[in-house]
Amino acid sequence: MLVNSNNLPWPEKHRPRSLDLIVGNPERIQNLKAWILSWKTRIPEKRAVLLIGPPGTGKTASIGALANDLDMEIVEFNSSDKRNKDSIETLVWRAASQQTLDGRPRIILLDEVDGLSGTSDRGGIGAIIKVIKSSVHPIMMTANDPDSPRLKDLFKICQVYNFEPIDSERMSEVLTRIAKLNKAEVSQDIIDQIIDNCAGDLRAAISDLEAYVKRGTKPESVDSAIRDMRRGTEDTLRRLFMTTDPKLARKLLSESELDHDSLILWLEENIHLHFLTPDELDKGLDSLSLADLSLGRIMRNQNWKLLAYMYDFLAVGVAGGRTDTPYRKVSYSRPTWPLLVFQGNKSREKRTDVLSSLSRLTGVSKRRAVRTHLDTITEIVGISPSKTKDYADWLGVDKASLKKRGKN
Amino acid sequence: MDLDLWTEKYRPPTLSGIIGQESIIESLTRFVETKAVPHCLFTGPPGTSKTTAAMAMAKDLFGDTYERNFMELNASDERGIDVVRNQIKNFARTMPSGDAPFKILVLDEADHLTSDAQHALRRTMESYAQSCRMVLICNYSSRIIPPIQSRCAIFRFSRLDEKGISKRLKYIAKQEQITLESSGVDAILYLTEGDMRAAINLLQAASSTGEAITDKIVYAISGSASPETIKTMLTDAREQRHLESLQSLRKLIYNEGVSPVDLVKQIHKEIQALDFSHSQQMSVLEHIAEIEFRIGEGANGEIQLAALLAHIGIGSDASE
Amino acid sequence: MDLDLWTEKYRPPTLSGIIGQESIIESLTRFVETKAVPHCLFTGPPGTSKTTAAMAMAKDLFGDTYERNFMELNASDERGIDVVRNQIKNFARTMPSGDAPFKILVLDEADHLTSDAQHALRRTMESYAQSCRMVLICNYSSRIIPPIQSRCAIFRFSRLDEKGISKRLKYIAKQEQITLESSGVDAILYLTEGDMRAAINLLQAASSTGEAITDKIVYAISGSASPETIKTMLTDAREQRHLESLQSLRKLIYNEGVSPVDLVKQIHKEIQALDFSHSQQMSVLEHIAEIEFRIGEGANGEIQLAALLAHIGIGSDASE
Amino acid sequence: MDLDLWTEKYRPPTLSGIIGQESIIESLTRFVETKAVPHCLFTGPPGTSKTTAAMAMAKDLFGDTYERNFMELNASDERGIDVVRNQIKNFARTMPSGDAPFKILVLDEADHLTSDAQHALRRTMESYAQSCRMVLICNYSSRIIPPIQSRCAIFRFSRLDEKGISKRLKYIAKQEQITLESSGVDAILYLTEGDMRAAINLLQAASSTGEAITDKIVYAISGSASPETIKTMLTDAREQRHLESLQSLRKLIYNEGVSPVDLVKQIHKEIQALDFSHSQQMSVLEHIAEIEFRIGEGANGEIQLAALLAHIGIGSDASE
Amino acid sequence: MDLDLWTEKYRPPTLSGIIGQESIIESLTRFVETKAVPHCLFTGPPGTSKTTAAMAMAKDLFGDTYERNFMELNASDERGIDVVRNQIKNFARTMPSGDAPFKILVLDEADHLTSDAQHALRRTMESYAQSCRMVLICNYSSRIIPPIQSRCAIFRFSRLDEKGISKRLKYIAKQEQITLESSGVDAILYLTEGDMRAAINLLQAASSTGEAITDKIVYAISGSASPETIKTMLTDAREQRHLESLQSLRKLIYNEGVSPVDLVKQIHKEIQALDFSHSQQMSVLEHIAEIEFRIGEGANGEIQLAALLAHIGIGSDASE
Repeated sequence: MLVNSNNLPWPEKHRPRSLDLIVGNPERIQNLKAWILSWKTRIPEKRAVLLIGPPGTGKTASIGALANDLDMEIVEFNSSDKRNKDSIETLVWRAASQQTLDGRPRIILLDEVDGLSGTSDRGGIGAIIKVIKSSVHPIMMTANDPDSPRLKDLFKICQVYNFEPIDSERMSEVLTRIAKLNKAEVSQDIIDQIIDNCAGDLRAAISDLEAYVKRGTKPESVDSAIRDMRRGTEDTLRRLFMTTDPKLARKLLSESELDHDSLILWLEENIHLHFLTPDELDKGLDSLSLADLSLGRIMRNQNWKLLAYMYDFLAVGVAGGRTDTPYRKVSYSRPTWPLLVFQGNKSREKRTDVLSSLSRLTGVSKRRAVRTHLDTITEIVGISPSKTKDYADWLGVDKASLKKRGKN
Repeated sequence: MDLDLWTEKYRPPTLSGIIGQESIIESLTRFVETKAVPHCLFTGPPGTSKTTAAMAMAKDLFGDTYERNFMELNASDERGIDVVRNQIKNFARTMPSGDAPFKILVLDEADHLTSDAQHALRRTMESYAQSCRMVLICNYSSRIIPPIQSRCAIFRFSRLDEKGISKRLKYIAKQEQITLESSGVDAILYLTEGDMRAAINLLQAASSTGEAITDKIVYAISGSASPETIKTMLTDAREQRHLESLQSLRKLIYNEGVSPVDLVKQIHKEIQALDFSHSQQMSVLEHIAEIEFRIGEGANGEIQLAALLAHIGIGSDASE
Repeated sequence: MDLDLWTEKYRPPTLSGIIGQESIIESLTRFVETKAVPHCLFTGPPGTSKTTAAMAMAKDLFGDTYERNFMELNASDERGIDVVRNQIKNFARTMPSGDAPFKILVLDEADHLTSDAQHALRRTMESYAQSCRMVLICNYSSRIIPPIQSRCAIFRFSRLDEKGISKRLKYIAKQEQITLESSGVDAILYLTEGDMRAAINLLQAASSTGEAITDKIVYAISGSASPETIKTMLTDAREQRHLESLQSLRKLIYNEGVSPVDLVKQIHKEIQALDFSHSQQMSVLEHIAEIEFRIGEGANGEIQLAALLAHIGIGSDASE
Repeated sequence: MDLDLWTEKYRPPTLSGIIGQESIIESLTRFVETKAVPHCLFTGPPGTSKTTAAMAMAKDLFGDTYERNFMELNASDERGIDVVRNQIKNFARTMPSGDAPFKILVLDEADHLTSDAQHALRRTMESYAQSCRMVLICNYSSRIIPPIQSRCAIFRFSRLDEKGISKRLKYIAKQEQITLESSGVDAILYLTEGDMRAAINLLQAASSTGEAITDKIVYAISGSASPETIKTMLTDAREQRHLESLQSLRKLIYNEGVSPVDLVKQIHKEIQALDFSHSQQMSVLEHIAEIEFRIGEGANGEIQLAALLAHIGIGSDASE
Repeated sequence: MDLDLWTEKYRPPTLSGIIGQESIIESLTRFVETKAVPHCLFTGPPGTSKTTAAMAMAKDLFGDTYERNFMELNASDERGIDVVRNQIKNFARTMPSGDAPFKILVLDEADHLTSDAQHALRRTMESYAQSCRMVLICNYSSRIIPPIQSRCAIFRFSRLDEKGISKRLKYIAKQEQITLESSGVDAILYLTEGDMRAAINLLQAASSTGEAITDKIVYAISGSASPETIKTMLTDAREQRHLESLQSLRKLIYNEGVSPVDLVKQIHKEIQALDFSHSQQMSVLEHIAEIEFRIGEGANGEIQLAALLAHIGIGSDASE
């Protein structure tokens, strides 16, 4: 088959081949380049860099462009590959410790290191650190989530570059250029709408531009989704709190892109901004608590018929609950209670391995071992992580299963 | 007797046959024409032709080589990281067959993939974009991690409107040479709430009576109460004509054979049309939810529903 | 002692002998006359002659070859897909015996089949439609998957009226030469609520005492309280003769051996006949439902019922 | 230590030795005299001599050949259809030994058999009626399927009165040469509520302390609170000495090891003996039921009971 | 590194080393002296040295042959009849080793055995009484069937007093060479409420910080909130500083990792110490019970607690 880049998705088709085409984060990219160039003279103190930033800000693209400009070979390991201790110690280690055949300089790209799987990529981070310490090639890594616990140990031995969302002006330049290259006429108004929807994610903006251009007729506005989940959510909340009509509220909830778990959390976090009297607050939270009870029963018995009621409690309780306080414009905050912890609490944690081995070693039942032993052990390893391995070995379990829930 | 399932018999084989979702279909059609399909994310409530659209697009695009270039996976079966690293990757990286420009992989219920698996998917989408395009299907896009959303054109499917379904039902009725009264259409629309497949199934069941299809037949066939009966029962309850309302209840359960579970659902639907005060509505909802829960746990339908009617009768003053 | 089950002994052997359900019997008779029976779905509450009708139709149709061309299966015995795969298929695929145009298979409690098994059943219905017609029997048709519904003629059996049952009971009593007082008939009708099978069973059990059958005997045999006892207990509770009402409760549970679950059902029935104020009745109905649920979940019958009586005593002013 | 169970050791070997249930014993004696025993259904609360009566009847009837002609099975051990198919059938079909006219099979806790197993049992009862008579024992006859009920003579055992039990306890104490104070007897009667077996078991457990049996010993051994402790706790709660009442609660749970479930039952019993106002008593009874249910569902006993005490403290004015 | 759990390391090896439970220890010591041990039932709350006492008695009795003549089993993991039938029987029927007069089998959490399994156990206890004595350990003796109770010497362990535990903690601290402040001791006592094992566990966890053990460290370690934080949160709620109270709640749950269930228990404890009006306190206690129940049903703790805080805000007038 001929490689026909014409039908490639635009984000791929227009992937920048040279640093000149990269927009945003100019100083960081200059620094990156300088770091790479320094390898020509001697191996620098930090043999790896870590590029952190939201999707579509040019992290991987910069590395690709850099390699292209400097004629370097890229060896990539990403989340679609198995990246546990073994495969890193063999495959990545080989790539990082051996010279290339043709003598071309090489970049090791470890993409999406925050995406290492907790179960299937066990021991991956430790192995990466080991490889970095003795690599003869520059190692470049990318990640989205600066708070990911998997990155903590990497921070110490990497040069970290934080990539910011691309500003609208730069985005606009790129979109206009791409439209032109594809011989498409797109008004500045549409481009602005796309940019507005994408919150600094250039790749998403290019996707949206492609979808818009390819739809044939040219409507006045972009009807694609609001990409920025947060903005979409704030919009839902605003309209939900504005109305006092349960029917409208129900409709708003059913059209929301938020799943039920997130919805409850967002409402709980922000309800007090609109329900100012103690009475309203009591009633409003009571509705939330009923919704939450329904959700709990759904999870317990998988009786999904109850889901409709959960939405009702939210619709009627929230929309109808504001009886005294007039509507006012406020700014909402993101739930402080992370979704994963919330869901983790619901699905009973699978600590069976630990518990059965504790129960075997101590003669206490699994049911009781949590209180009698496990809590103590998780506390101890929480305070002195160095002891984790010893306890894990003693119990014959994975270290991660001794981590305390709720904290990371 | 007709032994074909009408939902299969009348499934649109091409994009042009799909009802509703006009602007989305238009875009997908353009994708087919230009033979350039981006990665897509189809999101929307159940039963809104998301999967059908994905399959129709692939058929339109591939024609004869459809079988070899198309794969559908359901993520709710295997939701871990391995399915991405093995099955999906293997399909994605091999070259398309025949003169197809690329393959298409449909991942149904993608929001059921674990977060690890979603992470593993994102680079696969880029690396093998040359040979394979993905269509991810989900109910809530918020369950899809942002890096994947960023790689997709997002299409939001909305509930089908009654006009579209109604038109389709009439078309099928005509093909099948059955008499479909407009009251029958309304009843089917009421009961199936924008779910095309359910609507067609119900039409077929109603047609088996051999009579002209009226609302009465539809409600009887589906084992449902007519909205009017429910409304009357609820109004009686609210206006403290207790005896009448309890009699309606018993008639529904024991003579018309409506199951208590279905009754709760219908009451839940109708209650919203009654003009209860806010606190009254909340209290009734609380009770309905409780009763639905209890019946699910095995409690007696008649006793529980009688309590609900009683509660409605007591009114908002004595709300719990 | 008589060892035959009267429900079998007095089961009408022909369609013409069936009590009630006139329009259904008419349709079935026409099927027999034309020797053209579609797949059928019989739905309705227990004891409304569904199985009897199916057997009678088969007997009328097959005459002498009935034994060889008819099979009855109960889906709740061996739920799941295997019963369909094996037993049903084996029966369905062999040719009818004698000059029968087809065989008839009755599947009782078909709504207890899992959805998978129902889908398998649907395929069997299609494949062997030539040689075998199915009669599916269930309580609620909404639990049967739509593809099966759409293949069946649906017949909805309703509760029998008291006159019909009463006549039948008296007929049996005469045949069996037992004395059946009219108070006995009333008690049986009260307890069985339009369920013919239950009524005949209860008559037979009562007859085993060898005495004339009065209401007293019927209540004692069935382990039920007489409506009067219940009424007295409830009235005592309402008029705050709390001690008396609790004593009645204990007597019913510990001396007369009425199970708490049955007591709740009887109270539910009686409360509507008492001259309680409207709001009081409503509030009691709500509580009954609560208590029915709790006892079903394993709570202590005496404690829960005592709470109900207490609630009645508190009166309508202090409703929850 | 004495390893015999007193309930066995002191089980009356003949019908004439049984306490209470006079009219039933009379009927059974007549069966023995005429050597004509029908299938029987013994129903009633635990510890009302049902099994004893069945065994005594068999002993009176068979004399020396008792061992060979009598079998006792417990249906709750191995519920389900197989126990019926095999064990019962094997026993029932062989001829009676010696000059016994038939064998007797006692099936304890027959209401724990599944409905299927009961139907199988019914057929066995019919087939081997010549050689074997069944005595089915259960708590509630309404859980036995009607076809079995109609084949049995039904005997309803009620709770024994205190005098009879008290006499029996004293007799045993004398035989065993233990000192049984009258306060001890009262405590046993209070805790076992007409259940003879429980009373004798408790007596034996209390005797193992080797001391004279007083109420204190009985309450301690049974893990129950004394009625006085409960009363004090409740009165404290009512008079808003909240702290004291909570302390009593904790002491009962944590020091005396009374389980929260048992505490609820005891509170239920005691509340009626206190001089609370009528409405207060009623409202507390309602709350007790709520809490009994919650604890049964797994809620924390201390928290739930504290709420109950709190409720009592709020007083009747502010009932929920 | 020291991997031993201190609860094991400092478990007293002899009866004389056990703290508290004096009269029980005295009895057990006499058993050892006379080499005559009956079957025993040890009952009482967790952490009251029941298992320790059983093991110490066996060690004192058997000396060197302890390992061979002693077995500990936990009944709760593999409940049911089989564990009893096999493991216990196998141990019980072989002869004691060395010059031991019999073996000792400890069955922990015996109250989790099903009733069937307990009956099987009773037979085993009888059959092998010569070669093996059982010590059954449970929280509530009322969950042990009476026939077993009457075969056992019953010992009721109560919560340990603070002095004893405090002494033990200081002893261990000295052995382990850690600094234990008196505020630390108090905090441990407050949190563990007479549960020795919990106290020692907490001490060990706190010691792993390597710092001197103060109350602050103890609360941080235990995943419990300090009483002050809870008080502040409740007072904020009462005085309608909703945001502040909510923030405290989130901090407790999310940052300090206190589980909602534990929080409910602690609020329950603290609320009584606050200067809320009596009726307010009561109303909160009732709400807590409701919330505790809902969390047990699967609801999310934080939302339920937030609702509780809001409820406290509306003051005592508007009690439910």
